[in-house]
Amino acid sequence: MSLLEIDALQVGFATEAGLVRAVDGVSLAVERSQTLGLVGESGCGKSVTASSILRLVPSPPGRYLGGAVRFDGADILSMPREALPAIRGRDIAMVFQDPMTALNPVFTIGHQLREVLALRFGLARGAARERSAGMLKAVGIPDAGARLDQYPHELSGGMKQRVMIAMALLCRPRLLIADEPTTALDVTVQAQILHLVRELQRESETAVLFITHDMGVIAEMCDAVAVMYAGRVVERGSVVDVFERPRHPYTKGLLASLPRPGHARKSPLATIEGTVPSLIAPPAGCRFAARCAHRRELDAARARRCVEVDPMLPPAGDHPVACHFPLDAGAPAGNSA
Amino acid sequence: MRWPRLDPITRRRLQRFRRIRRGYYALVILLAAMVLAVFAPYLAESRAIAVWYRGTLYLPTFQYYPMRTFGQAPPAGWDSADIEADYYRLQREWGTERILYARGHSAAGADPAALAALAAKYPDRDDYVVMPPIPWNPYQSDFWANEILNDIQQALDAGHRDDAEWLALRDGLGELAAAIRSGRIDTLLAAGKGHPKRTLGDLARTGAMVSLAGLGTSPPNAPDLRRRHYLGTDSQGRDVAARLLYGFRISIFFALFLVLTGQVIGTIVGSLQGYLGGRFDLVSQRLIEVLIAVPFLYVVIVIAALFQPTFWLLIAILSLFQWIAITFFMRTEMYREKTREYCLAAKSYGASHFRIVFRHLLPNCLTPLVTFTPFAVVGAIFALTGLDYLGYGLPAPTPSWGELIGQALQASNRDKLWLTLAPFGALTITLVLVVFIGESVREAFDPKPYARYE
Amino acid sequence: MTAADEAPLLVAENVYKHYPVRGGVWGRSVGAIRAVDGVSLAVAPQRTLGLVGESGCGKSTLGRTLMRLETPTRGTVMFEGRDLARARGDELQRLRREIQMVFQDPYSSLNPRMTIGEIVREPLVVHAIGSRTEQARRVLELLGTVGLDASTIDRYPSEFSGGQRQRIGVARALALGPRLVVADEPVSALDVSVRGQVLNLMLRLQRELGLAFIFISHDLSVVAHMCDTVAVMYLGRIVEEAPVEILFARPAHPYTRALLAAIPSLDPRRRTGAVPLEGEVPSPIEALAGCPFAPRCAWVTAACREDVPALEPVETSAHRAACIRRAEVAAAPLPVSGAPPRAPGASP
Amino acid sequence: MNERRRVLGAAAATLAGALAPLRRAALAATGGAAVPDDPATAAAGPGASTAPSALPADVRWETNDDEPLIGSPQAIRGGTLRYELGAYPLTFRLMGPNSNDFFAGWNRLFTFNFGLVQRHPVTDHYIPMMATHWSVQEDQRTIYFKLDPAARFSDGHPVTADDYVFTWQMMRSPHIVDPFYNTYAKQYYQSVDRIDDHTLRIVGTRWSWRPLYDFAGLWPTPAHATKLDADWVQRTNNQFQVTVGPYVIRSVVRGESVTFERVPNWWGEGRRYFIGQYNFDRIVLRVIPEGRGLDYLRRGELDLITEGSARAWHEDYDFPAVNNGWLRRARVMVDTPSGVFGLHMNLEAPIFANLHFRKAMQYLFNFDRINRNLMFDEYFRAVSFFEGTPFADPKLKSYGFHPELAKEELARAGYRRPAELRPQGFFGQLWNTLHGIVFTRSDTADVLVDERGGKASFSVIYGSQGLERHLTVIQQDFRRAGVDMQLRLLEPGAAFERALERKYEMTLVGYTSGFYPDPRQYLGTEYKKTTNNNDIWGFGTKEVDGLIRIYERDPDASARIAAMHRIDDIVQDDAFYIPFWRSPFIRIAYWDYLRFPDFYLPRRTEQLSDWLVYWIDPARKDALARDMRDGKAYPVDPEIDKDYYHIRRAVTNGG
Repeated sequence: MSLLEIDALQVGFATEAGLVRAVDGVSLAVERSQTLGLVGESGCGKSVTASSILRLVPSPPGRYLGGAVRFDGADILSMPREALPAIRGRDIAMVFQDPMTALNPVFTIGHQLREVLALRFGLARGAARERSAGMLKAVGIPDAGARLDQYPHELSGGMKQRVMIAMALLCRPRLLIADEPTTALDVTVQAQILHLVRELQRESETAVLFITHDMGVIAEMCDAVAVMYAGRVVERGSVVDVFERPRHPYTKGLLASLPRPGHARKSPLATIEGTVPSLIAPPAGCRFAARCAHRRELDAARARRCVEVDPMLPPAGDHPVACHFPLDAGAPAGNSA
Repeated sequence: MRWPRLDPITRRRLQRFRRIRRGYYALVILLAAMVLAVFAPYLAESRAIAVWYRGTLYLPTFQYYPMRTFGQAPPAGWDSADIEADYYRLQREWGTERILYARGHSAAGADPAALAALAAKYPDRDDYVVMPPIPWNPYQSDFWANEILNDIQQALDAGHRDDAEWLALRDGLGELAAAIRSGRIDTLLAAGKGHPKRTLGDLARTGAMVSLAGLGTSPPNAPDLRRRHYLGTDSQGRDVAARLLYGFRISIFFALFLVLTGQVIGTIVGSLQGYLGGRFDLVSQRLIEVLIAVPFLYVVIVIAALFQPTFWLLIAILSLFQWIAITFFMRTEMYREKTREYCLAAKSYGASHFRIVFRHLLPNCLTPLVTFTPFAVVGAIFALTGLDYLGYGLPAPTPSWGELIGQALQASNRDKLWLTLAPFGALTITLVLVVFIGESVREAFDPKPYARYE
Repeated sequence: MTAADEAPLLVAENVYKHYPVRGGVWGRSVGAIRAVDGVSLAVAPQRTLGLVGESGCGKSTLGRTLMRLETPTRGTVMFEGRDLARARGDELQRLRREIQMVFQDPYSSLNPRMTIGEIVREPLVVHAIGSRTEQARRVLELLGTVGLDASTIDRYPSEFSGGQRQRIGVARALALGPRLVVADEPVSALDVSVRGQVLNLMLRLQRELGLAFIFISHDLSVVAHMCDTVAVMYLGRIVEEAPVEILFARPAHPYTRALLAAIPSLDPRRRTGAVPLEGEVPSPIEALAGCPFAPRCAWVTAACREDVPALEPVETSAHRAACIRRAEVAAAPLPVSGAPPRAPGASP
Repeated sequence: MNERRRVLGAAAATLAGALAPLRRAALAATGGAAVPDDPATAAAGPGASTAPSALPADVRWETNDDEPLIGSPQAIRGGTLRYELGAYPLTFRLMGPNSNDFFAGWNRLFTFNFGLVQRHPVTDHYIPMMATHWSVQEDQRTIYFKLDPAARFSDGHPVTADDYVFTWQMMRSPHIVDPFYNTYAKQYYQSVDRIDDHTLRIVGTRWSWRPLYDFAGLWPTPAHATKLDADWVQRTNNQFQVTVGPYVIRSVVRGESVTFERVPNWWGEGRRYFIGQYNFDRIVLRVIPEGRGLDYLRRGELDLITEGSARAWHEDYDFPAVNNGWLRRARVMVDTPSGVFGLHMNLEAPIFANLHFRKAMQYLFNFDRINRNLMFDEYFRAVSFFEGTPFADPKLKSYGFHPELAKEELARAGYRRPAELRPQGFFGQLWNTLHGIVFTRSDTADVLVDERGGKASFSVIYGSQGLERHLTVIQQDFRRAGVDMQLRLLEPGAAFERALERKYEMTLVGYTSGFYPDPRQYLGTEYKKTTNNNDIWGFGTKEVDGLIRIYERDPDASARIAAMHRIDDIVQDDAFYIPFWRSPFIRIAYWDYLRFPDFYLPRRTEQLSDWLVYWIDPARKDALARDMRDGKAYPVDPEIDKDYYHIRRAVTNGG
């Protein structure tokens, strides 16, 4: 049994135009001490999936339409509300994209860390302070003792994200959900944070669900990867498999559109034409079909199948893909030399 | 040139507003009421809309006709050439002629001489007056209950029974007229055990005659449909319905003008504060703080002591304070909006400040303006009502809700329910409508539902 | 083939942009943020100059200052011999036509209450170019140029995806027929899959219209793809400037090296592993003595803390770096194996 | 000095207590210059006390035991009277801050403020009170009094001449913090001296034909029980005073009630003019919210109330206790000065410079319509400038409401219908109509104009919203005649300031008046020249000045009265003052056991507390309780008006 299993999760948002099925049948599994990358472009449903794990989708307008999120075998979506605080923070911790707003500006860093400890472990003030300072040191914050008395606005973005990570790890969670934790940061700081997460994970054997839109970060961080498109997981596999032998045309297109070192300068870049389909009334067949370059090379009958029949992601396998006609295995992706 | 299409944000907001039934209907009702109020002179007015008199059509709305025109007898001491015809009385006088003519006609049978005499006696039986639904203007005191009973009483005391009956008929007191005709009135007025000879006023007060019951002798008088005082009269005998209607007209237009000037000034100042920022913002902000600290009621009282308050003067005074609130919203809105890149883009191709503020930024900053306007209207109506109530509003005898409320709250009028219900009801309905509109506008502009995290 | 071959289109010399830090009730100036601190650069016609650096390094401010969206505190910005930094009134309006800008956020750079047609026509209206019909024709032409259908003219920005909006932004920038376009992070808000569309469009326009670009970005791989010359900024200064191939192959400033090292590799088998740079960019409020990068620099020596190093040539005059150990740094092997970008026109 | 000014509140029932602060304001405004050019004033400055000397040898003592009794010999002593009080007293003092409120009427008149002599409330002749005898000297300002040797304070101390000297000292003291008394003592008294324990000499500041009225207004202050220092005001605020009258405050419930008890073995017992007065053993004054008196009376918690509201008088007294005759009502006609109250025209305002225009205003004032419809026909039209005093010219008739005469006067004043009113073209009419639709119908197109095109339009300033209903009705009649009257409500103080400064066109304010009017401060030429005095019209003529002199100086009473009647006529002929209403009555409602003399109240009664001539009949009280239980009705009094002195006839004759 995996540490976290997401099974056919469906989450919708009520809007004036109709029900947006932001997550429409996502299945995932995060193994113990593994890092799973969840990658996809904006609006593909990756953040909603992450929020659903902690039942943090705001309601209204959000609504769970189906599926299950099992942590250690227990379904989080169906457990009583009173049981949630025990899971949140203690078993599963979350780091958010924007460290600027995730900290309460009116309390000191120390106060906020201490509060977590007091709530979870009932730690006394002195002990909590000591533990907080230790954790800040662990996430690479110099002069940790003094930082405890500072307010969030006195820290830089990178420092704040470190504090967030420290806060997340304070309770030694078994699963850390990192929702685009480096998107708002500079490259050099991003490198520091990625390094930090990697180190911490190695030490504590925490499983990590790493959500990002940056393929580079996935390549850098993850053991396995799931690619999402329009509310669905379209491809899943080990990071090496997916990067080197993408089976879904979307994954391939995504990798190809990145300018890589060694790419001829000022030459046209590969792109994926078209736009993401509406999630209110998604197309009947493959959701990527309209944009799929691969489909255009197929004969008419097979191409019609793409439009008419919804390809499902096989539940098992090392490198499942939701495509009727997956790309040949073994062909290297991208244009790298 | 093609019609400018509404931009999608505005369109969506309008659609959303229309979908919020409550607010939409409230707006429709309020707008209808405002249109009606514009035509108040055709709804409540002492001048007739049309008079048909001896073969000629008269339109008193357009032309002043003295009493003499219609051969109407003036009140004692007045000259029928000087004062305007009393159209409502005219209507009732001619109606009485019709009744008496009909009675005489059936009595006369087929006697041609009697019929001719009858025709000569009632020459105006075929003349008509078309009155507005409320045949009263908001300024005239109608001391009907008192004066008419007095006149009839005098005629009775003097033994002029026919005159008394005629007066009773004219003023719609059918039961009294019948009693005078039949002589039952003598029994009713006779001195009895333990009480002296009664007067008609006593009959009215004590309910001895059903149709006179509830008819006080002095104003305020309770609603009386015969006299077409649908909501009764106030403590000066003026028609409450007419005063409500004209009071509404003044309040709502006052509020609209006030809010318009206030919002325009506030928007300009707030926009400039937000857009220009820096010194201008700092200095103007300090000035606004000074202005906020000024107690506005005192200013009004002081100015009212120096000048006669008028509609426009009050708007000017209140505008002095009205514009402040919106500047805060416009200022922050501008501060936020000016950092958006489209503003920078406009700058980059050389658009002037004026163009940036009014063509680009302002349309994106109107949310607070629109959402707060209905509430500002409520505030303005309240302000005028309050000032009128305190006596610092529009001078008497301007019809006003505040003044009516003042009357209703007087201890001596505690049991005059119509005086209390009418202005409070009108105020409540208007405010509820405006609040409905305001709520809906706010909801249409900011559809964020109430969300919570488990 | 370098920028020095031709007469430059735009030359900035010693440009400073300091923002006063205000305090107190009446907003007295109590200090200054040195956003741009003595920058000199030149942009050749039909070439692309890349400006890279981390957030707060002053690259956006520099871009805006070059456009005269900000007035420089000091220094000159000459556009074909005319001083943009001091121009006023009509002259400024004329110069504005020559330089236009593409903005970062396609969601906020288009006024949501104006139709596409109105947005693209605005610059023409402001500059009173052509009659109404001429303007309308020009708008259609521009939309065609950026690959948008004529039917989009009456629609509103909210009906378009990010990539399409950015193209509208480009069309607006082209309306006045500029010769230089400042693109401030034009693709960083776009999804990877559509990024290429905008970049390809810009490359095509450069080819077809002979535009020069100043391309501001924090994404080195995009810069490598788009630019001819790259200037690396740190704390308001240019610390290294070189033709793109040279910069990526032989970075002569430790900061450039760190930036390159921080790019995540796209190859999961070759993870960078090490942390390229400790610490963070310090506040640009007070001027430091010595090299501003010294506190974080792995190559730091005692001499570094004494003087601010000037931007000086490394091997060729086209490659300049502000580091006293530039020769050593340039010679050191790069930690990450990654081939430098190839010259344009080479087949992949 | 007895002129008291009032800013008129709502209706006729204005409480004297509420007016007291204004009385002081009047004093400050007029200064002490009531009679400025009297030689005697110049001779000796106030306060220059002459040494006490013996009585003149030829002193001729006067007294008066021949007047009718004030009370009724049938009165029964005993019982408790329960009456209402508008507000709990802020102080029990009679001088100093807050000493003039609802409560003061009771406190002053039967506990403390016992004068030396007193005007008989029916015959107006002086009768003894604290002094048994008095002697007015030829200079008409020196008066000797022989005090009643039996007089005692409530603590048993005898009353001596020193107590009067002390009162005068106290009046002049800064410690009492009372500018009114400070000024009064200075302006009226030159000296107050003790001759012996029971003989007093008072010297007034000037010659007067009414010296007792002017200079005998002192009462005894218990010098032995009073310590006058800077702390006096504070200390005595809530002190029960040692009194000389028949009652003394015995207990209070803070904020709720004050109880007076009769002084045991009171010294005045059996004195002729106290017979039938002060019949109750106890008087309980309860604080009752305004307008709620009737509710308390109905519940039997009060024995009687005075009804101030004409509406209530006509509409609210219709319940079984009234209809069964258990609760009785009386409107007792009294004859008191009504003051100057009405619409005033500023003679300095251009529009009112024209006498004919002023007369038109008089003719357009429809008092009857207002009285009949707004005031239940309860009030009487005031006619005279000296209404309610013997100086009012009885031959004077009111102008009456005569639009036809007004029309003539307006024509004489040069006002005519405006040209615009003649039939207009179609577009003119259309414009008028559209204008009328958008704006309210207060267009002034048909207002009369004079030769220079000036409109017959003016504003009337008033200070009380309660008067608005009367004014709007007046406005309607004016409007009908083509005269545009704009209403201008100001805060009461501001309205009165405007009047005093003559910054108005027309105003509606009022003054109360004393028993002897003081025409000089209203009509004297010297006040015409300056503003901020009581000559609010800017009136003053040589002729009236002469008449005022006669009134002030002439020893012959009939000459004085003739002069005043002439002034009254001149005021009416000049038409700058439209007298409004007067209310010469007190409306009372009381339980049947409360008994009144045949005359109910003496003729000169201003407030119910002035003369305590009523009493409780214990036998009837028991009977009433029984009959109410048994439902046995009493005959209802068919005549509510009680007019023993035929005051009504005098009043309506005038109106």
